[in-house]
Amino acid sequence: MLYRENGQFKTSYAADQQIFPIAQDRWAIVGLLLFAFVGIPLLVDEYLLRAILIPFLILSLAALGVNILVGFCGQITLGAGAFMAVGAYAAYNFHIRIEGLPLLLSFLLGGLTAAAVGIFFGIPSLRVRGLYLAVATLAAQFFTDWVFLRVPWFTDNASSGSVSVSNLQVLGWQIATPVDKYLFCLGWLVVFALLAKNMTRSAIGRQWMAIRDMDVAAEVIGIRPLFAKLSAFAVSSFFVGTAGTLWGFIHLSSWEPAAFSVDRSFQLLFMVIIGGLGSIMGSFFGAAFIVILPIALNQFLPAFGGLFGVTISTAGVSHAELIVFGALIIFFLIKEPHGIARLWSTAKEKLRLWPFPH
Amino acid sequence: MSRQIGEVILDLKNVSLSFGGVKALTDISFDVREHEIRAIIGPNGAGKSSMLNVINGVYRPQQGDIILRGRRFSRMNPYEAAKAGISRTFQNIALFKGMNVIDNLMTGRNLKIRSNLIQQAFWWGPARREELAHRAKVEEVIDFLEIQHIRKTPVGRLPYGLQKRVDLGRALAMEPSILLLDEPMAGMNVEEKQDMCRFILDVNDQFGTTIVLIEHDMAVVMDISDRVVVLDYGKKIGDGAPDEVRANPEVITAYLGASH
Amino acid sequence: MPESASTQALDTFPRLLIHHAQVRGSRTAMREKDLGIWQSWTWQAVAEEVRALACGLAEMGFQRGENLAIVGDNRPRMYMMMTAVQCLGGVPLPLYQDAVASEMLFVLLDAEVRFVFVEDQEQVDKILEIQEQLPCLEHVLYDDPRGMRHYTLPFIHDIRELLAMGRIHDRNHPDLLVSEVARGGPDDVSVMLYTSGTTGKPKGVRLTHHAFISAARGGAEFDRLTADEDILSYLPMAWVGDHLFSFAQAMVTGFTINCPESAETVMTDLREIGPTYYFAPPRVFENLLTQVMIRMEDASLLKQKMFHSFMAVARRSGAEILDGQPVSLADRLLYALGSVFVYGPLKNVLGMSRIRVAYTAGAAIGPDLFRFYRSIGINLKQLYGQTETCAYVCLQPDGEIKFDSVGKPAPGVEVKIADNGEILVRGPMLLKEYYKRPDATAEAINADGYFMTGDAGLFDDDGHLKIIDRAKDVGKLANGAMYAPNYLENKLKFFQYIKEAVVFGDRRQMVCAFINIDVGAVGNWAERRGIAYSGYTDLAGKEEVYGLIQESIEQVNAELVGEGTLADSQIHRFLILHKELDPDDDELTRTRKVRRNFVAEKYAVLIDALYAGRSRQFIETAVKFEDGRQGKVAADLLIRDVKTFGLAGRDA
Amino acid sequence: MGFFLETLIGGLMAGMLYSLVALGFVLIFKASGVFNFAQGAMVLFAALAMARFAVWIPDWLGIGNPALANTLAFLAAGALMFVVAWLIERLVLRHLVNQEGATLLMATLGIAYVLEGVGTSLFGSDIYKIDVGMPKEPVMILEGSFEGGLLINKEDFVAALIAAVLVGLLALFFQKTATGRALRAVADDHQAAQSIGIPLNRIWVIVWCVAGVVALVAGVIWGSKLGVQFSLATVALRGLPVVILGGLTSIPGAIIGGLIIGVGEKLSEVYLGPMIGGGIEIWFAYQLALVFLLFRPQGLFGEKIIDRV
Repeated sequence: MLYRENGQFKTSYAADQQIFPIAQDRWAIVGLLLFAFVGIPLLVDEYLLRAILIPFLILSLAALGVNILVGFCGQITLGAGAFMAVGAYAAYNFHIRIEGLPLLLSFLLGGLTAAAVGIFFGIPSLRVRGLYLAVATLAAQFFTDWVFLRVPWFTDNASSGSVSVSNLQVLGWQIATPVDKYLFCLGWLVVFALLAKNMTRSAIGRQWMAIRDMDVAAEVIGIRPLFAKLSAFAVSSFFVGTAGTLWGFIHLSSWEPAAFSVDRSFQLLFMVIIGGLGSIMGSFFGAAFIVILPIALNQFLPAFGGLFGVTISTAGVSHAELIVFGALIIFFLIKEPHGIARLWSTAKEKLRLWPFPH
Repeated sequence: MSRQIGEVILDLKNVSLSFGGVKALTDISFDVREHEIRAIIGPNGAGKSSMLNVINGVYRPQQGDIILRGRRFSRMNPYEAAKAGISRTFQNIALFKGMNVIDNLMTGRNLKIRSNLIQQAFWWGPARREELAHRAKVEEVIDFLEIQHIRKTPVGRLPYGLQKRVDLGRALAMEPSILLLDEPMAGMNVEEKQDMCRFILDVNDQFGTTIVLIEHDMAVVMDISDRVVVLDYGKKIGDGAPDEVRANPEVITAYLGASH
Repeated sequence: MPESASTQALDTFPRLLIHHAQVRGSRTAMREKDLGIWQSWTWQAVAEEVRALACGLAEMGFQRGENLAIVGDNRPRMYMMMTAVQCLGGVPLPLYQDAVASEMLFVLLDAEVRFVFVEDQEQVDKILEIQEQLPCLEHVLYDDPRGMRHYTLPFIHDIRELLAMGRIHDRNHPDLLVSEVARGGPDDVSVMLYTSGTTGKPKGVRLTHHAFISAARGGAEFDRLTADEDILSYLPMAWVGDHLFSFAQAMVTGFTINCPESAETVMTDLREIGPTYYFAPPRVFENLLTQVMIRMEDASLLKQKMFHSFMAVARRSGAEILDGQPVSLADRLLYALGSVFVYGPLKNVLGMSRIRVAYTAGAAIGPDLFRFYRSIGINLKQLYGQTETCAYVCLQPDGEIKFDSVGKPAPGVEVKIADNGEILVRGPMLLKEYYKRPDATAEAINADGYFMTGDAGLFDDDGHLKIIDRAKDVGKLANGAMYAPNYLENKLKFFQYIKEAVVFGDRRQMVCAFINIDVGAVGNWAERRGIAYSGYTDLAGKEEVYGLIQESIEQVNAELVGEGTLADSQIHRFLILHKELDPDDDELTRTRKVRRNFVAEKYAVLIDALYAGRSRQFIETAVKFEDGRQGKVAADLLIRDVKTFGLAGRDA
Repeated sequence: MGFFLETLIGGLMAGMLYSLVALGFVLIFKASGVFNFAQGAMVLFAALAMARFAVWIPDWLGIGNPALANTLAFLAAGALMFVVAWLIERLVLRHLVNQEGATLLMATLGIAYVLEGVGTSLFGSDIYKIDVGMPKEPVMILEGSFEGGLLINKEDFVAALIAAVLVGLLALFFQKTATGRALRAVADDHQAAQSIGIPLNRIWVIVWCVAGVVALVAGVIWGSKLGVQFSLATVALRGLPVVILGGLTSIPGAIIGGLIIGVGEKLSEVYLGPMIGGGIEIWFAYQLALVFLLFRPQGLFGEKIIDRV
């Protein structure tokens, strides 16, 4: 309905292959970014930033990573949390052990370490598929849990692996206030989202998807499963790892291994399922959904119960949360395996064809 | 015809293959000459598909050699085969359902991609240039197969006949020197079959591609192929020009035997 | 192209091309959707390629004044070839690409064609089919090399050879083309188009540079066309309409022509380009509308409701708003809303968002159809013209659109009505001659230089020309008033309930009509009213149906009153035939035109009954069924009188 | 030496319980190709039900006799598990027929969440005790053969015994009964099974019921050992490596795997643990499984997977 595509013809492949081929979309995204960078800092209060927006941004980044592995390359993982942990603690070590190492650098190094670990735990994927692989990734999860809990060296001898960082500076920019943190994460996310998009729309992305859709055929046309899968693990873990560093350094600023438990892994997996497997967009939808849902439930369930004279305890709410999550997962797997992203794109198609149904 | 058949480029020697005791191929030998269209026929379960899968290394034969342009592979693997210029289509179409036609064909260009992951991530000079260059190549294939109108349709939504065509397209995008076709016309209606025949002949003729195809439809095979191998229960029972093969009593019985 | 040439007046197409290459050399002249994107040629590039083509032709011995046949879909190089030929003072001769070999044979022979330029293998094969019968044929050039590898015949050449040859030749004789273009003049023939004469063999219509340029210029000024227009060139190049819009006007104004990728993709290509200037025969618009309606069927009820209610608004006020006539504020607001929810998106999916001017011609267009497009804000207009007049006689001026007229005489055109009602036109756009047919030429152009269109028409009070019929079909009523059967029949057929109509009245007191109802439409109507019926014959006999048709006819009568001399042609009596007129029974031609005389004889009884004023008439007719069996249909037909207006005393 | 044997036996007994959980996995996977991540949640759910019913039922019916109360509670909990099984088949599996393993796995994750949520909101989330009167005090055996003899925890012993019995019963059930054979048929080939008229859906319900019972038993045992608490849900995670080790489709595999893991954990904990900070059971089991994956993806007893083109 809002689309006017007449005259938007492409005279070069470059124009035809750009990320947003339709002008209206380009405007929309520009507007969105402007609002995110300028509007929100002006309008939104600290609580919202701390409780929703910053977690949303960081988890989106992690979800992107998970989506690359699960959604694009079809390799299921239940160990995402582990790689967040690796990222966070690795960055922590670089941060404290190497004097004057720029923060950005230690973040990236954290990510790279995660990538390395990711590759290692990805090796089984060359032999096994589906749930067997899930087990392998779980192994990673439990191993890292243990390492950061029990091996003091990694946590600078902090008891039970709880560490903390303070006065973060990036290129002289003191990241103190929630707004700073928000902007930093936003900037980081935008860049990484762009990288992710670029990879998924070029050769490497096609390799991943080929492996996902039909691995035998992929091999026959000259795609090396080894490279495709391990690169997916590496990139994914890198994204997740950096997300971990942001989560630790920026969001929590003091944390312990529990912050990256197996529950986190599941949470991330759910994000990509609900948000949309194999869709960059989807990662954001999923993250937003899972960040907002609990808060929404907290707000509305008691009130809702009130209507029927039922008082719902906070415990009750958290139980309800479990139920709702579980139910949603099942719902999406059954009804819309491609998640919110698919709903979104169908809606968009409808708008483009409006007033026709198809 | 301007094309002339050349030297032997692919030679299979005494290939035997079995799955956990079940013999799929027993001591099969035949050769393929450059630029020719070579058919493998035989009743169901004769081991035709297994034969192709051996040629491009999806299956590893227990015995036998594959000699490709004088290079000897005791066990080919799909990646090696692809690098050596062998591409193939699949009997039960093995397209990448999650991608549209262009991307499916682009995967066929994979071996020719030089840029690395980092460059691609930043959509940076070489990566970008390559993308555009390969897109141009892919568009030529699209044009060749006359599938312009479905260029951006997800392959999952395509009717069977068109999927087959895209499958061929993906193989062609590799610019192969040897093309393996696994029942390219299975389940097609007459006019789809005619189109497919035309494309196969055009490919062989315009690009000089050597073609090894498996096909059920005897009529088609006899029309388009230069030489035919006949398999039955994993054994070779005939080999030669279509007419010889047609005359071969063993072949006839095999087919009669298969057709009740 | 040679600079010096540009100093000459812009009175031939080659000179126009040179001109554009200089003033807007880097602007896009042509686009073609190929290999997934819109490949583009700048005017400079076009000029270069045309030069190469021309030189190549010269090298191959192409002679001034000879004809070169062009066969293929709309492709840039096909258009370029036209100019290339013109550069050498030759005459491009585009043929219908879908014609079968035997149909081409006559034209190729008649035009003594030595050079043929075809699009692809398919066309080459056609030519080879008839090659022995073409003594003059010397060279066949093809554009698309696909599948041509084994065509080793010496006289078949890839156009690329020609281009290469041309470039070399050009290096050796750099000034040849300059002089050739200089030698050409405005009164040289610029193109030859064959008209498929309804009777006899097709005639080659020879049109000069001057004719087409003035026609193009006139039209362009009339609609204030600029060099920024985009047009989609998808109609046969052999059709005068395409030559005017996609070639002549592009050459005159310097706008961009866009060639679709293939027949299947025209709709998508149309959406992508979104032309600002559009030309299509009525059937195209009709198909589009039907598609719209069909696709809306599947929409959700809510959507359908919204669609139809807004379309109602559009019908009420859309066209008026487009013509800048006063419309109530409420409607304006509703219409604004409508353009957000319906008209805008609809135009977008139809590829018509950017259209500034759209024309239709070639046949009568139904008022509802016409109104639909105008009401959603597309400036669709009608024009009138023939091959012999460069499709340029009358145009509808913006803001003065009438559904039943073809507008006012175009700039530089004189139109007058002969006393037999035939339309005569004079002006610069007239044909030079019919090729090798002085007799026909003499017949067509009268002593004082008027071309006889063969159409009958009349001017209404605002000076708009109204085409009513083929002149030869026009007769007179007993009282001498003009009587135009096809005109009446068309009027009737515009009603959805009426499928066919045959009117009688030549040299008679009054006009009477046979009606064929449209089973589909009337059937629905009947069902909605719970009228049961067993088939066509039964339905056709129903009183209610007669009532329905009568209303329509009376409406026609009411219109006729306002149309001067046609007022006498009001329909006094009618009956609904008991069977559908059918080509299998020779009542219609294969193209579904009524065979008036045959029908008149076959149903003489009914005609008598009509004029004898009877109120019923029994009839039995033999029919052929699909399976070829013979059968009989019998019925006792009602005959109805119809209210007529204005002129008292003659009511039956 | 004695100490070693003690740990060994301890490991074997713990392993027996793992086998029990693993059995739950294997049953369901065999019959429906579903890798049931919710097994742990089922254990928790069952244990919670058992624990609460054991308290509530006496109140309602005013029964004094703990044995009777426990029996009733056990039956009630069992019934509840049947209902759960039925619901799962109805609401989830039915709609996911012929989906790939990964999807089903994720679905069971969803089920796990729902079960935990429902369980805790029905029965509360405090820590409960289950007392089915298992002997607590340890016993000395084989004092003759070693000095000091072997100290065995009776409870473990009983638990292991029960587990062993159950395992035996299930094995029998699979080999001998008609349903068992039907189950095996289904496991081998869904389409085929259906074509010879085996009602898939009913089979699935049955399997999930059986798994439910297994979960219940496991729940009771663990519950009475460690008390019923949320962490019970993680026993599934403990069982996972076991099945990988034993092979997803093999009942003996589950048993042997359980024992190996059990023993492996204990030994590693006791002998390796101290060197590297302890608390290594979980990941040790997983690394063991991982190593196995690399060298024998189908596990000890699983069938080899050949993918054809």
